Amino acid sequence: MAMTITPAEGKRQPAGGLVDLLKRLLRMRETGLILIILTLFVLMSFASPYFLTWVNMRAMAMAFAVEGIVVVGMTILLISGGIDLSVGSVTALAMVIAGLLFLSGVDPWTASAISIAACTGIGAMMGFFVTRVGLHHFIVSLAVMVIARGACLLGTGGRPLGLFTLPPEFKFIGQGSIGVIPVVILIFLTVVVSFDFMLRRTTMFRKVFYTGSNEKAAAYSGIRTKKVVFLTTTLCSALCGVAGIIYMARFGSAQPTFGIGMELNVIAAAVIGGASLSGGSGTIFGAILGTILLSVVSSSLALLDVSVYWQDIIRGSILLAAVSIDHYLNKRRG
Amino acid sequence: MAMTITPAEGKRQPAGGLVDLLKRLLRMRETGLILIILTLFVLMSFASPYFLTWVNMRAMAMAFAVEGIVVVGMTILLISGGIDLSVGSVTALAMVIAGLLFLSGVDPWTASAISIAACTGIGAMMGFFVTRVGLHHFIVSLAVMVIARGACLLGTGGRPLGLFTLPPEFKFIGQGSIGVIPVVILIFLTVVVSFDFMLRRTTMFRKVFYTGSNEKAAAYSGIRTKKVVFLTTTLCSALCGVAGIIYMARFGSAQPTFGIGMELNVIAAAVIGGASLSGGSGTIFGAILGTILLSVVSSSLALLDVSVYWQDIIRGSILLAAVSIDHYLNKRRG
Amino acid sequence: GESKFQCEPGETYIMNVMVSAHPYWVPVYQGFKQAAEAMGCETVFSGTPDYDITKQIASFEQDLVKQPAGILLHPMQSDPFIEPIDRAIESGVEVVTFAADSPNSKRTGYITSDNLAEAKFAAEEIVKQIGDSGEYAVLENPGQSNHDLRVTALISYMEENYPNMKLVGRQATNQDSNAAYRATASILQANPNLGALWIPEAGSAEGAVAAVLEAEADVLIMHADITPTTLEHIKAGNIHMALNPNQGMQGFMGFVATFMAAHPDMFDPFNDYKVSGYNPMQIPFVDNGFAVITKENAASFDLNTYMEGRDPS
Amino acid sequence: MEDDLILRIANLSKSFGPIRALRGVDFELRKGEIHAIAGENGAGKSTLMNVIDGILQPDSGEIFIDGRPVTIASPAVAQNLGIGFVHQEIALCPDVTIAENIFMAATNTSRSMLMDYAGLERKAGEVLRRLGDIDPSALVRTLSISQQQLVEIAKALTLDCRVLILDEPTAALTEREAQILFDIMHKLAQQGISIIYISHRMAEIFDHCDRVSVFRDGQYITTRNVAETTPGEIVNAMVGRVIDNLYPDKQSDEEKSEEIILDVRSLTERGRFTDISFQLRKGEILGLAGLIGAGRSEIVKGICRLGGEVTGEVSLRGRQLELTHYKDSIAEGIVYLSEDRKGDGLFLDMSIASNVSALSVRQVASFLGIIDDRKEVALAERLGSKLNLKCGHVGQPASALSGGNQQKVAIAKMLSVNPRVIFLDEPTRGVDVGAKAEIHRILRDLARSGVGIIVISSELPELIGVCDRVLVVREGRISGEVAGEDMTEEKIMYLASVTEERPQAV
Ligand SMILES: Nc1ncnc2c1ncn2[C@@H]1O[C@H](COP(=O)(O)OP(=O)(O)OP(=O)(O)O)[C@@H](O)[C@H]1O
Ligand SMILES: Nc1ncnc2c1ncn2[C@@H]1O[C@H](COP(=O)(O)OP(=O)(O)OP(=O)(O)O)[C@@H](O)[C@H]1O
Ligand SMILES: [Mg+2]
Ligand SMILES: [Mg+2]
Repeated sequence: MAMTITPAEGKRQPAGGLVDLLKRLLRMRETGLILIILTLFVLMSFASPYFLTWVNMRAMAMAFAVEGIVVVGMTILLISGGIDLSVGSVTALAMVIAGLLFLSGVDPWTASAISIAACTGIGAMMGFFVTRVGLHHFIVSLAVMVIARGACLLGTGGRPLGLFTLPPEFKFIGQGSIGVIPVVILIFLTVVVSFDFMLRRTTMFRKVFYTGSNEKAAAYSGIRTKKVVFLTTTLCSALCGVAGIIYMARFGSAQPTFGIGMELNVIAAAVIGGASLSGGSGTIFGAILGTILLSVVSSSLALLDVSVYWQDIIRGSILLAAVSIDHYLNKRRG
Repeated sequence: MAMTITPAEGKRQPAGGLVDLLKRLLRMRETGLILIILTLFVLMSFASPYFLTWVNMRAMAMAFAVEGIVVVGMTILLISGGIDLSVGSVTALAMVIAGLLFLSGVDPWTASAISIAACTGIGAMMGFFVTRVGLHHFIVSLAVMVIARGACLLGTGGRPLGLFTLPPEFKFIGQGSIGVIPVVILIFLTVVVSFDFMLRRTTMFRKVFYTGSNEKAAAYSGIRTKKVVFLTTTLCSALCGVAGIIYMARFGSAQPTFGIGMELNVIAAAVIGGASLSGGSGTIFGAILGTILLSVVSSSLALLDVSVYWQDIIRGSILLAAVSIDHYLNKRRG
Repeated sequence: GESKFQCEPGETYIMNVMVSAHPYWVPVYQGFKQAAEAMGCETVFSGTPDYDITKQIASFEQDLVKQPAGILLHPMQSDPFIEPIDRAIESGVEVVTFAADSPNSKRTGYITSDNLAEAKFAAEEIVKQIGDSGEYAVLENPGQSNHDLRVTALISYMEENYPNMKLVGRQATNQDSNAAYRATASILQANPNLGALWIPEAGSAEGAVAAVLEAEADVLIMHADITPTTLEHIKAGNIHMALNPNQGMQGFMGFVATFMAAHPDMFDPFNDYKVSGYNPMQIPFVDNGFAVITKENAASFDLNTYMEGRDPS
Repeated sequence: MEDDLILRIANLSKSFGPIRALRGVDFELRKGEIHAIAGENGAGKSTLMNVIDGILQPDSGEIFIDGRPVTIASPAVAQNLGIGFVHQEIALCPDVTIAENIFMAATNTSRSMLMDYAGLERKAGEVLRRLGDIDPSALVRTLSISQQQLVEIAKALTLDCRVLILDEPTAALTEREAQILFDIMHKLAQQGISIIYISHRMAEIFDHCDRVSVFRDGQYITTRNVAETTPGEIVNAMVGRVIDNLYPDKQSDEEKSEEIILDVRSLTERGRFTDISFQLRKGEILGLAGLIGAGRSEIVKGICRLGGEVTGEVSLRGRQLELTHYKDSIAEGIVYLSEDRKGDGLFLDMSIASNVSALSVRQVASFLGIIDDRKEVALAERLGSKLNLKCGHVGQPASALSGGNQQKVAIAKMLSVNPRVIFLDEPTRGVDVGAKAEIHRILRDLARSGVGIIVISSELPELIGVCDRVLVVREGRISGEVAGEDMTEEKIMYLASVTEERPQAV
């Protein structure tokens, strides 16, 4: 959204320079979050000498990178006015399907492709129930969350699949590095940057904003809103499929119980990053900042060895504080 | 809602008799659900000789009665346009607070009163963040869900509190019966019937509908919508407190991990029963039917010895089917 | 004459658990079934797929409707089950608990792994491997009693016996491998001299191994329970050792104890049961023991191999 | 004279960020008078009313009621002070019955604990019967936008108030409903109730009001007795210039063409309209008249596939169209301007620029469908200045605009695709005189350049002033056609409302 406004604002204040850039930055939706995260970073680097090390940064990034891909899908879905509670189960199902296929002799690349296709199919089914039958995303994805988890259990008998025999070139996706940068993070960055660009700049994704902002007005602008919602729902599940495959390559196993409660984390990240639960607004960049914030808090608590009984309380309070501060900053600015 | 429509419809068709009553019933929002539940009952009584026994009915009712009290609070909150993810944690916290107080020598009635007051306070705090700070219910209650769970762990060190020494007159709330009817079910019925009546018929609770349906319109009519939302948020947490106390009396213990995932169950029940996630509509009666439906399905699957790996798949599918059928019936009815 | 260790035709025993899809129950139920088959009894596996006490109680009460001879129960919480267990026994259904207890109820027996023994074994092994003055850390899963016990018992054993062992990290990861990855990575950061890591379950172990391997740290990992992936890590030497309760024995002994509870007339002990009116087949505590899984014997613990040709339910 | 004042505003200011909506305005309202407020779109009329009703808080200035200074912190406070307000934008609860909506304020302050549904419906029925045929037990979500407007008015009439504010209540009402409203207004005024009446229709102001105050750019300009001024003078005070031609010239005889742009044959949608056939010729502006609920909107929505299932044929320039979705209709250049700008016309939380380009984002995109912000802004600015849009900059959200300016954004959206046929449903709803004349002129220019134009309006003078030919719709059928000299209010009203016998199609 910020991008649409900026040029016009720029025109009225053609004077350039650092001050102008700063002003524009301050007006951006994401600035509040960046400030909060920076504050945390500064505090943490005083609190722990290990915080600002390359290894720690890398480990923190690895911890949120794959979930970040799901956050991208969820953010786009939220913008279109939907929500998906099934992301955790579907991610687990992606691991299980690919794992089972691999164990039954399919080569891992084909297995992954089939698995991602299956997840896409699940998303399409949800999209069908939402757009054709007319049910609410919440209830459809809740049902699918239960069904997909059941399918995971059915496929594995509840036991994790050991996929230690995955070929090294496949494991490379999850465990390898190109230079010093882990492949996982490269994939994550590619997904984030491309979707962020598309969402801000392409006509195709602009329709997602229109649909989420006012579905009726979008229909009255000739947009096939049902198709848009169908596609965003499908995309979200497809990205869960991708995330599941990466997790599988990373951990060398497929866990039927993986990702329980992931949906709340992912939605929280998107919302912290400015996505509206009633649709029509949000950015990938913001949502990823939200993910980073949650992840930095978790890592910091672990690094400081805070008592486990206090961790939840602190985590919840920081979540509440961050959203409040962000809200306050945005209200003042806008 | 049905009650509001009925008189006028009656007016236009003054002819009476059984046919008329039937027609009016068919037009009711809840009829579809009742039919679905009845169908399940008939099928189950053929499938299992144990189903239609008093003991089984009692066990099923006991399984949803206390959660039903939370469903009441959630439904009212949903109607006002809110949502609460913290119900499970707050219910657990109610048990923990009352349990700790009791163990430190406070008499159980006072302990319960303090605990319910504390939960009410938590609800008021959420209400504050929603109405004054301006955050979304989803994110506030998510944070409180995490905080309250942390408080449970902190208070108990993660271990359940054994409250075997609770006096019998207190345990009576949770374990006793008046005649053949368990006290729990009597409390449940009282809460449900009184709130259902109030929500349909009192001017006070109609404001909840107005606020949820169009907050601006309600505010223009002089309704203090923030106060309404504050109160429904508080009420929901207060009812969680009540539920927690009843659970404590029933189980004779306080479990810090109680109610994980309860929120989704409770919201699903309300939505199946016709509550809208965007506010403005819903009935207690419908929500309780939703609760019963979910509970009957779970119990039936257990009774039929369905493989555990299939249970989730069947449960999710029935949920989806029930909502679809209900939606279809309502659409046809107009 | 015919052995008294024999069922009437149709005599049924039920095993009731929570989170019934969890793979832990599979070998337990196999042991339960093997004992039952040996004695000509029928078995049913029951419970709730949810982590929800009210649902488990409801499923337990529904089991009662079917009037089985006995129930081998894993009560999700101890006290809430007092009343249902006592009611079951009053109505003639005998109850034995396993892996988690309801000590204040009238259940006649309790079969379990000795988590204290596991913790003690783990502590001794850690000291044996890294010496008695090093740094160690634990991951935990607060709220689940057996996991809690494994962690707290190890910590207090270390404090009492090896005061130079320093606990440098204690993180809740709740069986989530990604959370375990994150926590372990942080612990490794904060404690470059970390020598050992004790994890009370296998899900977190998977994430912890990934973090240790990535950091190329030299940390001794020990955990309880197993998954195929941790088995492979044990084979590869990435995990030093796992302790696994003898699940089959738990189920087998569980059945025998339940059967005996249902046939108290077989036995006339030297005590006052007739006067006091209680079931003479009281077995306050049976330890089903645990197995130590290392590189050498890991292959024997592949559940899929074990389950081949068996009826999964 | 002083004690005759019920409400007095002194030196009141209100800003939204950099936008100064009200700058030190004064205003006086006497007991029992009908006081009109006139001003261009964005002059600050609604803002002032929102301040009086406690919805907005002023930055500075004072409000006196009965000579005493008051602070109006919320609509509830305003209600206690006896202020009732019918908003410019409809605000009703869609999930609740009409009766409950009408008595929402009463329910709120009611001392009785229980709802008396039967009583509410009876009382609502009494009020509604005067306004039109609406069942008080129906849910508001089933009403068309103009029926909702009637409910809003019914709501205001039941308020027990001393000051009644009506913010453009007749914007989408037909003459008949409006007349009922005026009768009631006069009755209320006789009972000593003071009425603030906001409208862009000069005729209404001069026929029914006692005094008129003019605002311009957030400033108070003047107050006149209606009897002592003329519409021209008021418009001049509003706009700062004289507008002599409200309506552009009609199609001249030489311009008349037999070329048919749009040919509609036996269009039918079950339960909505039946057997609709008409032709739109090149260069003409065709009007659709009818009473509220007659089905005018449904017909044009049916043509461009925004409604339900329709049967019948539609041809554009002799080519039969196979439209399945409104998208196809847009691709053919047939666009619809909705009567409900808030509900389905605008994306209120999105920028003005993205609103304007919503119909075809592609045209502000470079190759590969990448949106060029500069092009998007330029398009919005070009159309905005053509329509005299008043806004800070086109990056603002549409919600920050005044009602009339929002309407201009909606029209700009239609024009952005260079349409071949435009259906305009209440196009000048809430638009001020100056802009209205401008819009009319643009429509005429478009018609001259070969664009087919169909206008639905409930304001008969507008239809008569702009259109070359008017079709009258009654109960889902075309009940007649008027053109040229025949185009009079009486004739149209007759065709729209006569029910005894079906008049022959002309
Ligand atoms: N919420 C808001 N945020 C920012 N600016 C606003 C807001 N509401 C109104 N404005 C601005 O205040 C000015 C006055 O608006 P107002 O709605 O009072 O005009 P109006 O006289 O009622 O016009 P109309 O005849 O079009 O209804 C306009 O410039 C408008 O853009
Ligand atoms: N969504 C809807 N659901 C049910 N009925 C509707 C709906 N929309 C319109 N109607 C009904 O269809 C009929 C025709 O409405 P339409 O809006 O076309 O009338 P109109 O001539 O344009 O008049 P108006 O001035 O009210 O817009 C009305 O009786 C209206 O109540
Ligand atoms: Mg206005
Ligand atoms: Mg219309």
